[in-house]
Amino acid sequence: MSVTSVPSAGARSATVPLACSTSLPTPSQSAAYIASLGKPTAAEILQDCKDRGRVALQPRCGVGGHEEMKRLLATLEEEARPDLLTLTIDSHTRLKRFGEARRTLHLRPADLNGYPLVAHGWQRGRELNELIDAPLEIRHGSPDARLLFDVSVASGITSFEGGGISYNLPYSKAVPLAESLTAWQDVDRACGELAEHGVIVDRELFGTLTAVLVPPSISLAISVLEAVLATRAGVRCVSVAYPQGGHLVQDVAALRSIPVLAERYLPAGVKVHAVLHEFMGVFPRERGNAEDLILYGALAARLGGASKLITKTYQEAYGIPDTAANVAGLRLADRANSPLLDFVTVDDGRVTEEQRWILDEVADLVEPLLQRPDLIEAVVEAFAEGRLDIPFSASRSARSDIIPRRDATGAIRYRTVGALPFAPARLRRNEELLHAVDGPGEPGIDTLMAGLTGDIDYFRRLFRESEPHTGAHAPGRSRTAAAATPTAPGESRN
Amino acid sequence: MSVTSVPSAGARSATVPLACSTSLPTPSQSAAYIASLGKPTAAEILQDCKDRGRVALQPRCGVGGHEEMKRLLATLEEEARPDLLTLTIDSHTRLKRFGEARRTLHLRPADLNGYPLVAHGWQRGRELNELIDAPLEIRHGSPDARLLFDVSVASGITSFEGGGISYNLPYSKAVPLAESLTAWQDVDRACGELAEHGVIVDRELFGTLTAVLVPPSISLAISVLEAVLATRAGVRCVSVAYPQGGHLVQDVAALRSIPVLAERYLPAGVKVHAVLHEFMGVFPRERGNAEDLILYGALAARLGGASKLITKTYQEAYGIPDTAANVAGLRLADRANSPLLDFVTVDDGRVTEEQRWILDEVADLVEPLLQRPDLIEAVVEAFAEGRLDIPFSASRSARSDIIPRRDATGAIRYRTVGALPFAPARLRRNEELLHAVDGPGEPGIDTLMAGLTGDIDYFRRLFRESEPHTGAHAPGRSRTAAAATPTAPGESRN
Amino acid sequence: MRTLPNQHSAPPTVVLGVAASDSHAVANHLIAHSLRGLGYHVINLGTCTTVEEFAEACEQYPHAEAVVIGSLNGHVHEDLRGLDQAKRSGRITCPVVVGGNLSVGSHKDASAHDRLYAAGVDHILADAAELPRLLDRLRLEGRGARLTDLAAS
Amino acid sequence: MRTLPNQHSAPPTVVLGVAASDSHAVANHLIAHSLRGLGYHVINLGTCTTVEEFAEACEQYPHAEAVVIGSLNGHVHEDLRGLDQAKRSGRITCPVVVGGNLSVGSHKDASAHDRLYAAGVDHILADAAELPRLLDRLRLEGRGARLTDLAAS
Ligand code: B12
Ligand code: B12
Repeated sequence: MSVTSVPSAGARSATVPLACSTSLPTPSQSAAYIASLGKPTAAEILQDCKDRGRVALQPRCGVGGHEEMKRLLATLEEEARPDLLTLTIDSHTRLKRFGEARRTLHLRPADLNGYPLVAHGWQRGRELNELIDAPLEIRHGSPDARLLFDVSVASGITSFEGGGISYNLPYSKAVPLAESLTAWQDVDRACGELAEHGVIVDRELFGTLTAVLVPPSISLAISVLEAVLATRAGVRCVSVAYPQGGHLVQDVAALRSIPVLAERYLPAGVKVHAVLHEFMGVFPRERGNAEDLILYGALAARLGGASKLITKTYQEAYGIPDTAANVAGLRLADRANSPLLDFVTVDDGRVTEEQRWILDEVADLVEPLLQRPDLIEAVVEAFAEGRLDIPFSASRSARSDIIPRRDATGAIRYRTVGALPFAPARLRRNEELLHAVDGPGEPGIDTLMAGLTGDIDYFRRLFRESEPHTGAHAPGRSRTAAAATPTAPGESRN
Repeated sequence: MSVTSVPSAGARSATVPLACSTSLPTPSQSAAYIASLGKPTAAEILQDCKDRGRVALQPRCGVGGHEEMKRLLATLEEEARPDLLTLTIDSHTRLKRFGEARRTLHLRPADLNGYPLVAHGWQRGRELNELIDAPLEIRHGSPDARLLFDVSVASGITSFEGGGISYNLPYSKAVPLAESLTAWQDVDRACGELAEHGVIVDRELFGTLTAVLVPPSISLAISVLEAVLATRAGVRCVSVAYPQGGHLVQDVAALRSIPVLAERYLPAGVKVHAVLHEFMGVFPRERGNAEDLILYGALAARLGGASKLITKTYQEAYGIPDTAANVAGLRLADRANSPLLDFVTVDDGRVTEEQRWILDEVADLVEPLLQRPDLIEAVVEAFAEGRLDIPFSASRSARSDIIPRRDATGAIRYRTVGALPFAPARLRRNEELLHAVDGPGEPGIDTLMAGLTGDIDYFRRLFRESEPHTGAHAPGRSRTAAAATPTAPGESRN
Repeated sequence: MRTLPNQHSAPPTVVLGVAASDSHAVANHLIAHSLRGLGYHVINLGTCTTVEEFAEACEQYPHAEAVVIGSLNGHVHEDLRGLDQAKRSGRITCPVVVGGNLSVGSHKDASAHDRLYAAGVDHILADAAELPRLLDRLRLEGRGARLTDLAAS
Repeated sequence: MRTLPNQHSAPPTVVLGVAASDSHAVANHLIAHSLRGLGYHVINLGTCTTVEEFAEACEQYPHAEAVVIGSLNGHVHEDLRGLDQAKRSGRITCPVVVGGNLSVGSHKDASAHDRLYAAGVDHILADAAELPRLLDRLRLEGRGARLTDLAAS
């Protein structure tokens, strides 16, 4: 079944030229095309890497023009041989502003922050797919991705990111959760149908959410809910993405929690992969510092047993990276796959302790909902009542009552839990851990804002980039002089 | 005193146009020039880095033409900000083949494998020095470096590599040790004189020797002897270079031995720095593998507490690197200075154990000699009798009776000790450790040669580069597939 | 904390939001918080706000001192199409301030700013921290302008 | 182990060495070892060997089947200046084989080999492992040549 052919999609697809959607191949035609491609699917690559203990690498990459996109993919593959490649979709397309995407594409393709696949059409998608050896994933941020999904499948693309929560709350203002959850249920059902045609689509869940100071249990709880919905709808391969927060023990604990959660909450037989996004918050601006963080992220992925790592570049703080920077980011991250680094380990005792708390918090959040007969309804209600929540929501559908902070070691905790249904033990631990940072009780709004800003700018501060009159323009020697002691930034502590 | 003005140098300098040597400034003029430069000396940078816990970075770099050399230094400084920069001298100049150096410089400067400083002259040396912020070191390989030293000092260069043993045995065939030791005594005395003029020259000893499978105790013993000679002659700042052998615990133990040896055998007040050379043997050919090794080396330097690291590039296996590769090598190595890597540690128990054996072996080698009234004479005798020796000597002055091998963990041991005066406990340990590799007793010549070749090609084998029909031309995915298990190459074991 | 000069009068109003195709929320949350902390009445339209929504808010809050628009995703040019028209038709009368990351790519040049000025933007800031000072200046200039209006009438 | 066909006759002789400005010793040690293992009589002149030294060795061992020269440091062109002359003047009569790293820099092209052939080198090998096969071939050809000489006399 093609998602765009279901009746409920009618109203939406009115905004799209008919020619485009009617000419789409059927799922069985797409399945045959995919089989004929003779390249591995994303799910196969992920399983292969997981079996070999290699962290698969994948860049973000998307530019507006088709020829430019071809060049970008071909160069990335030639120079860095990532295990998987990406079509990052522009933000007009994500929000179904297809007209704006098309206009910009025709007037100034370089003004697009991604590849407008729907505007280009599935034939061009196939052209991209055939150009390269690595399987492609569509990375976007569409609350309603049904048309995009159909075009992707028609292009022979075997990995598709998103979810009804994770591609709504960070990515739009006014799309009701019930709507995005239903739209994604259609996508997931289509994956189920494709599986019957022999094509396993890797469905990656965007646990990264709003990316900035996302507490691990929030990220993982939402992924669990999306994964349960997806597998119930027929999805057979789930990648659970988690954003590097920057505290090694916490990040490793979160990654290592993913197989445990899968075991606990997902049907047997579903393939589940842990995915790490290299640091998703405010990036350092100096190349060396950014590269330190990139390597650190890649090591976290290795130590956490991730199947895949989504890479960043040293240009992250500035804008969409150029190809050379993207290649450099992939190459650097690949060092963490080095067979020479087996001696690099993490304190397993601390990881286990942290992991226990994460799993308990996730249980507090998801278990009451999983018992409900209608999980979509339960999720919508929970967000409305603040029993689920995310910080810094772009959407009105989440309250953003929870306020994250970093504790004295840099781990992300809850300063304010809002209405999250955490057991008292969890609340006490959070309070204790943040006690050292702001003192007891609720801090004043000024202290809170200053502290929060410091936590957001954590790595820039750690590298002393954001101190007044400190050499943001004097890399190398001088910066390292300042950053020799890797302590958390004193300013935002007490 | 200028080295080239001493009478003993007369015969030698006849091969050089007089104009060049007579126009050299006096040491006190050079000292005044160095003071006027207003840039830190190499010794100051090293001390600063040591104090800050940063590993100073320094590339190898040298091309024939002057303008090309200027561009090379300027680009390296601009793009990678190494803490120190190098003039690598071409091999004609090293061997006082000044005529050949000059001819090649005029006919085809790109045919030179380094910068012929003597042919260019000290005025150009000053021009290079003034072009860049970082202090320069002369890296060469001259059994008799007196003229080169004088030109270097006249150029205002404050760091000079070499030694009467370490720049003879690996670098020439027929220069008698007594000759090179005396020539280097002149250089060291000149450093003493410069110190009286207020200029501390960093004298780096080339413990790397023949670079391939050099047992740590050989490298360190020879450096101790050279350091004792140097400090007796007036040198105040000594850098002891040690070549990464590729076994982390052994390399860290060797580096951490350097301050202990300094404490034990050198006069108080002399500044001593540990320097690591990134792997000096046969380099992997694929970029990713070479880069894994580069990062591994840089981490060894950090963990071993080195003051400085001499970097390599991913082009090492192919030839003298281009500038971009050199920049990339520096940048990658700098990641090991990351404040985010404090969690990376080494098994201190194993390091201490290894270090104890290294120190004992060094003591066996050097203590009998240090008691002799004439240390130069003692050294010459010891090499003649095989009580000192190096593997794969280029020179007839060493027997190369010792045969190194890697043990089952990859550490470098002695298969054959020749006439080295090791105590029985040391011999027993070496035998035991190699037992696992070749079985008991002396292996046949075939086994030995096959094993030795495997040990020389250690990293190419570890990365499965040298297997027949394995993708030397298929980097990325496929190579890592093969190299997922970082065990020592099974073929050369039993 | 810096506060407004005339706390006794009605708090000054600003209309705040993020451009139409852009869902980056963090800076928007922080700017709203900090302006409120400084005593502003902030009409925060949040992320993904079209020019039409900004114009409607201006009509609803005619005393708004400025429209403050963030954009990080590089799409600000397309997203502000129609701003010029909204100003010319008198739907938006107060100054329009834009800040964030104003073009696609890591290599920036001045042309992005030129294009924005041409499209009806009055002020461009690099850092949200500069916002209070600019708003103060605009208020002074605005008062000056109003005085001039009075004198001329 | 591969061995020579005619072990009963006097072992074949090769003159081995490393070019004049070049002190890389490892390959030289290993090649000497392995040729000896194969039954060769190896006159190893070691590192830093000038053309003059090679020529003298050839005069001293007139039956040498080949002069085998290694060079890694990129200086082989300057280091072999005079080889042509030594051959023309009859001081070196056997084939000259060169191997190693034959130019400066990481980007190689064919011109380095052309220059060496022009300078009097007869054979260039990439890998020392190919040496025994080449020496076998040269011996066969050499014997062929001698037979021809006999027939002509
Ligand atoms: C977190 C983040 C996200 C999160 C956002 C979550 C959320 N809903 O808020 C997620 C992961 C969802 C995300 C998504 C996307 N992102 Co984003 N994201 C970031 C990131 C890492 C940090 C942004 C942030 O929160 N900073 C914290 C705040 C406090 O700082 P700030 O936003 O920079 O704001 C400062 C200034 O910009 C300025 N400022 C900001 N707003 C305003 C407003 C005014 C009026 C003024 C005066 C000043 C001002 O002042 C602030 C303080 O100094 C940046 C890269 C970085 N900086 O490290 C990329 C980045 C902004 N994102 C980028 C892009 C392109 C996207 C996507 C379009 C995906 C894509 N194609 O790659 C989607 C957005 C989809 C959409 N519809 O818009 C690009 C922009 C590229 C460009 N312009 O060339 C960046 C730079 C990353 C990159 N290098 O590619 N992103
Ligand atoms: C060890 C080493 C050294 C040691 C040598 C110790 C010693 N005395 O033997 C030290 C540290 C002293 C050294 C010094 C220098 N080195 Co060095 N060294 C190396 C290194 C790391 C390994 C060489 C080695 O021993 N290999 C092991 C043997 C078994 O392999 P091999 O030599 O490659 O030989 C194989 C083939 O080349 C071939 N082959 C070799 N010889 C012969 C001969 C014949 C007849 C045949 C048929 C084949 C053949 O077959 C062998 C088996 O496959 C190489 C880089 C690398 N490969 O990783 C650089 C390298 C060879 N060195 C190089 C240079 C330039 C130098 C210096 C000139 C310093 C400088 N300017 O940088 C000095 C030499 C000074 C002088 N007067 O010559 C360059 C050559 C550059 C170029 N051609 O563009 C290299 C490639 C490093 C680099 N990337 O810059 N070096």
